[in-house]
Amino acid sequence: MINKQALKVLSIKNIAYQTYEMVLKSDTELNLKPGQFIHIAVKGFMLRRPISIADVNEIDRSFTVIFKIFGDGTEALSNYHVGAEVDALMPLGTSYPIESLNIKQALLVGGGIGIPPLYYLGKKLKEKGVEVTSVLGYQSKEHVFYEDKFRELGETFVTTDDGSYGHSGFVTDVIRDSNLSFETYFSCGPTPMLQAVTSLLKDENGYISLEERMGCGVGTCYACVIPLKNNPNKSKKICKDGPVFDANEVLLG
Amino acid sequence: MINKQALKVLSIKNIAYQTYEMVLKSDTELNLKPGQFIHIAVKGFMLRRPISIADVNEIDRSFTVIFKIFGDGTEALSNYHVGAEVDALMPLGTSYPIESLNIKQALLVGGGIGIPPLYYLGKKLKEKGVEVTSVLGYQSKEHVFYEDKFRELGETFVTTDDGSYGHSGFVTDVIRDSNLSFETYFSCGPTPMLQAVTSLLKDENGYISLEERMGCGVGTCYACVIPLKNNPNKSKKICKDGPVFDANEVLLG
Amino acid sequence: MNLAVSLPGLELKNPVMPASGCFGFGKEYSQFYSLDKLGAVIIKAATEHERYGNQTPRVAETASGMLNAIGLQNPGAEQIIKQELPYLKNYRVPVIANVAGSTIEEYVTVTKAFNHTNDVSALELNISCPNVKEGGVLFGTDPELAAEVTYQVKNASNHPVYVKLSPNVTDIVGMAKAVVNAGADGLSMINTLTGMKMHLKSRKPLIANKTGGLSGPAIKPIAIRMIYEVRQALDVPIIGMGGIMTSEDVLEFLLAGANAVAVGTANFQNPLVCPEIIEELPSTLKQYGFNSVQDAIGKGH
Amino acid sequence: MNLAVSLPGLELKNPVMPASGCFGFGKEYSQFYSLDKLGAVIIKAATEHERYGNQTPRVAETASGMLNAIGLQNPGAEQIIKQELPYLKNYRVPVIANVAGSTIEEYVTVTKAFNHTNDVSALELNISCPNVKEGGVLFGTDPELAAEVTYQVKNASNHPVYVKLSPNVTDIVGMAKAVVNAGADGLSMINTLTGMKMHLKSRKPLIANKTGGLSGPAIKPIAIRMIYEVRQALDVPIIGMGGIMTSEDVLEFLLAGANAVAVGTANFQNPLVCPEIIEELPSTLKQYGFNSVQDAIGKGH
Ligand SMILES: Cc1cc2nc3c(=O)[nH]c(=O)nc-3n(C[C@H](O)[C@H](O)[C@H](O)COP(=O)(O)OP(=O)(O)OC[C@H]3O[C@@H](n4cnc5c(N)ncnc54)[C@H](O)[C@@H]3O)c2cc1C
Ligand SMILES: Cc1cc2nc3c(=O)[nH]c(=O)nc-3n(C[C@H](O)[C@H](O)[C@H](O)COP(=O)(O)OP(=O)(O)OC[C@H]3O[C@@H](n4cnc5c(N)ncnc54)[C@H](O)[C@@H]3O)c2cc1C
Ligand SMILES: Cc1cc2nc3c(=O)[nH]c(=O)nc-3n(C[C@H](O)[C@H](O)[C@H](O)COP(=O)(O)O)c2cc1C
Ligand SMILES: Cc1cc2nc3c(=O)[nH]c(=O)nc-3n(C[C@H](O)[C@H](O)[C@H](O)COP(=O)(O)O)c2cc1C
Ligand code: FES
Ligand code: FES
Repeated sequence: MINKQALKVLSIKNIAYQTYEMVLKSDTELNLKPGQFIHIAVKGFMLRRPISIADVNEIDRSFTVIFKIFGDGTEALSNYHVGAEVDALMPLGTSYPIESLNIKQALLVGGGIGIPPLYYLGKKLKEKGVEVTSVLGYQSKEHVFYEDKFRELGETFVTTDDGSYGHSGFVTDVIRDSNLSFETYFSCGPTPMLQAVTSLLKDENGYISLEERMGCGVGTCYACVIPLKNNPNKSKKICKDGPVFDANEVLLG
Repeated sequence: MINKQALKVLSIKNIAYQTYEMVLKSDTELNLKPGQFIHIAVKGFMLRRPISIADVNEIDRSFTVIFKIFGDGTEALSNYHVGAEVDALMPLGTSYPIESLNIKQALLVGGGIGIPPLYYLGKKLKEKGVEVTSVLGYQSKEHVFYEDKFRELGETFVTTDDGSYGHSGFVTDVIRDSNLSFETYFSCGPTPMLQAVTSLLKDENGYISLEERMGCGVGTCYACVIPLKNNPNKSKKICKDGPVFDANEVLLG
Repeated sequence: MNLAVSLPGLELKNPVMPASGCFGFGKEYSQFYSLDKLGAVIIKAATEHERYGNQTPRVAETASGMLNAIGLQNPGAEQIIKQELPYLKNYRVPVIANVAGSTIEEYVTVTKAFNHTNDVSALELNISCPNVKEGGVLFGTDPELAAEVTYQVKNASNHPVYVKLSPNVTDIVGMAKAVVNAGADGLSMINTLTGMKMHLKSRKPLIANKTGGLSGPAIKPIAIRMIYEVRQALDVPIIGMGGIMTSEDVLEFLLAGANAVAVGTANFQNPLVCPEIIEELPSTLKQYGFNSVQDAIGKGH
Repeated sequence: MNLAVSLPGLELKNPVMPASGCFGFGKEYSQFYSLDKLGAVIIKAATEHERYGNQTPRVAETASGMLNAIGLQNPGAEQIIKQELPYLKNYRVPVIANVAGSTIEEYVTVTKAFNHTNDVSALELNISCPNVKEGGVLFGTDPELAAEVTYQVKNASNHPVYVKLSPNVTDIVGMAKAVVNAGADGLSMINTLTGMKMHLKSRKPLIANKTGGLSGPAIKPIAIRMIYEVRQALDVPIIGMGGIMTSEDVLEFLLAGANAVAVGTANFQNPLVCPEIIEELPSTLKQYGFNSVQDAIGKGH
């Protein structure tokens, strides 16, 4: 059940260039699945900001989001202090299928602020005994975050656009060059990356998570649609029918 | 010289019903005269809020303002904490003539949030050796503030509209009933009160201080005009030519 | 405190309803509260056939407002009647259907589709959508066309018709008179103002459609002015909207002359805004000396 | 970084100037900074005779904006020339006089008064003031009247004439074409949108004049849209304004098609806003890949 919560900031930490890790505590039981997001109202701004769930601690009812300063809203959010209240609609959207998939090996492919939701997904997959390989793309060395955490989940490749750290180039270069074995891939990141990944892996089973500018975040306003591959005159709503889609279901950009 | 300052909140205290006393510190030398005001930008609001100077401490470059929660802007201001920055244009407007007046006895007549500037005026008059009598009108008992401070300056009459404290009724009732002796009166308060005071004391020498909704606060926008008594087709600007006027100079309401 | 308002075809328990396009067909927000609380529900625009709408991005944030260019995406009138309206029957709340189109014929066809259902109580004739190339804005900015479509729709409809006016006009009173003379039972005002935001990085308008409709508190002063002017000139029921966020805003609209109000953009910031406003309305009315909603209507004149 | 812009009658060292009515005649804000820094100064509206203006309250705050109904208070054209312009000669900054009136004759008289001074470099023809009953808004919303007053003023003037357009119209491109065909050297857009705010306690419009002009960031999307549309249709110099607060806002206006910009309401919130914007403009232009102001003009199309 979606509701509006007043979350408390338990901690906020600058973990990479303009990138913040914020731990939020809820009063009620959490039922957050990998791939879902929360929709945050930042004081003084008309529209809410969608941010993915990066990790969950069911025991103390807290969870982690990781966000990058992109514009004024995320900048304001980065100035929230411990103890401050965060007004959020949650949980929103669909999740990566974990229960229904019966796989042994998974590939996670993330780019920039598309990486956070993959961490929670990887953790859940590992819990289920799935072998996880991660390919993570960042702009440059100073943008890298959560590398160690992903390494704890399994083999991890890091690429940077400018080659200042890890492999130089795109995540697709790594996928092409390394002989990775997996049954299903899960990808989240900027649309151009998703296009490259889905076309490179077009014969594989995969799931992608999408971004779009949103109004309501819950499915009422039709702001966030994406056309369907098999019928571009039909569309789905990223906020409600997504953000996770079957890689072959939707038409990217 | 008017300038824009980033003042620091030294203290903020709730001194009466929805009434706050805020002490502000400046980096530069203060040159604030009784009757002048500062124009405060409250975050998130388009226009600034004019607030009178209620007291000055030249030694530590701090000064006091007293304001009442009237709407959203003053409410936000009441939530400022010690150490917060207050963005203010200052000093603005004209001041009560003190140097030029050669008087022995002065009458201060204040109503509600018109009372604060009279305190600083009274202090300055007393320093000059002028005998000060004050008549202060409040809505009700819980609205009363600074009574003791005014008593330190001289004889002080307090009235409340609802009779819950001091004399019951209006300041003009007190002035009419008590046989007060003064050469010049100084009044500040809501326009209906100023109308009553100036018409009761029409044969006396007096100064009044006016309020009006302002745009710029410095004289550029013509928002805050008041017509002249001797020629209602001409006007003066309350922010620049006032807020202090000769009681017979302007046409009230 | 009596919050009830009686309008052609609509017995409202309170004057607050979600605005068209900002509430879908009710399902999503019914997760947050019972729709029984609402005065009415205005559903998303209906066209004859299913419409995909515009390319994304379709929304942008602005100072105290937002731009949208959804482009009337909807499943088509028949689908709405079959698939969406039944859910709303679970609630005791009147439904207003928002009728859109590109031609007078389309408007009439959609109107007739709603004749066959008792699940709607009134129509809101949307001649003011600025986000579709054909029709939309033209009907809303030309008094003769507006009168013509109103006349045809009114003739075809067995529900009362509220005509939704566009603020993108020189003479709002002239538009109001034109549609009222053509038979409108009431007015709904205002729709969005056409605006644009530039995306500095891509050096292009941010919204794919280039222009979008400006809504939210930014436009409230324009809505209040237009309602005030129309109320001065005409004695016609008005559903007022544009930037409402609080119960004080609702009172401002009532004073200006609105008989009821709709809340749009605010739902996105706070899905609970409608029931919260309804809850606060009695004390707000009381604070300013009113004994009922009816008591406040037009009292700002 | 080259910030210079060349317009009819105006060689601007940078494209930023205070907007008419928001800067008086320059004296007050010259306490805060040297007016030499500005691209130009647009002074308060001038009418033939001294004008008292409207009753107070004349301003009200709104969400991300304000309403004003000053009513063109000014000392009259001759007094402005004698008493106000000399002070501005202390600075190396072009002055644009804002010409207002209630009749075509008055516009022409004021125009001619400025013919006799070299202290102004151009005229801004204000046919769009929504706050005076006579003339003002009518001239600005009727293309034929607008063309007529433009033609007469242009004929009478020995300064270039920028016509200031009202956004309170159905068809901004039609208005722009009308005045450009009538001889306007440039356009200035936009003036304020007519709005109203209700005062709940007194149950009356807050502004004594009832309606006022809405300005500030709230209206920026409307300004950007109108400038974009006019730039698509016409090749004419445009001074853009409406809600500018930052150097990013300036770039947004340039991309939409403005050749220079004016800053109004923002001066009230921050008297230093103009020099601050001018200081930040080079790095903002650079950040988005532009090498000069000229380079950015119209690049959003
Ligand atoms: C489902 C989903 C999950 C996301 N998860 C994360 C995450 O975990 N971490 C993270 O850093 N970012 C995430 N984003 C992107 C994030 O929402 C934007 O970076 C953020 O909204 C920008 O807000 P701003 O105020 O900084 O920018 P501004 O440009 O000031 O925002 C203006 C408006 O545009 C919207 N907007 C701008 N960029 C985007 C964008 N890329 N996607 C959606 N809306 C946008 C804002 O929400 C706001 O409404 C996610 C987006 C979506 C749709
Ligand atoms: C010269 C001068 C000195 C003042 N000194 C004091 C003082 O020392 N203490 C104090 O409590 N109040 C004082 N006031 C009144 C104070 O400015 C208003 O109470 C305050 O601006 C209200 O702001 P708000 O955000 O609470 O109200 P809102 O209604 O939200 O304000 C909306 C707008 O209206 C303006 N406004 C509303 N009421 C007034 C008013 N009475 N006068 C001027 N502008 C108004 C606001 O400044 C703002 O621009 C003074 C006013 C003036 C003109
Ligand atoms: C995302 C969005 C979609 C809208 N869709 C419609 C619509 O389909 N039909 C319509 O008549 N108005 C539509 N509107 C306009 C609103 O109903 C309302 O008139 C306008 O937004 C002003 O109210 P507000 O400021 O409270 O949002 C839409 C507005 C928004 C923001
Ligand atoms: C208080 C005030 C007074 C104004 N007076 C004039 C005027 O005399 N002549 C004029 O052409 N425009 C006048 N304007 C309009 C501005 O010049 C400008 O076009 C408008 O405010 C939009 O810009 P902004 O949003 O930056 O304020 C005035 C605006 C304000 C706020
Ligand atoms: S954001 Fe409103 S439907 Fe997705
Ligand atoms: S407030 Fe602008 S002139 Fe006084």
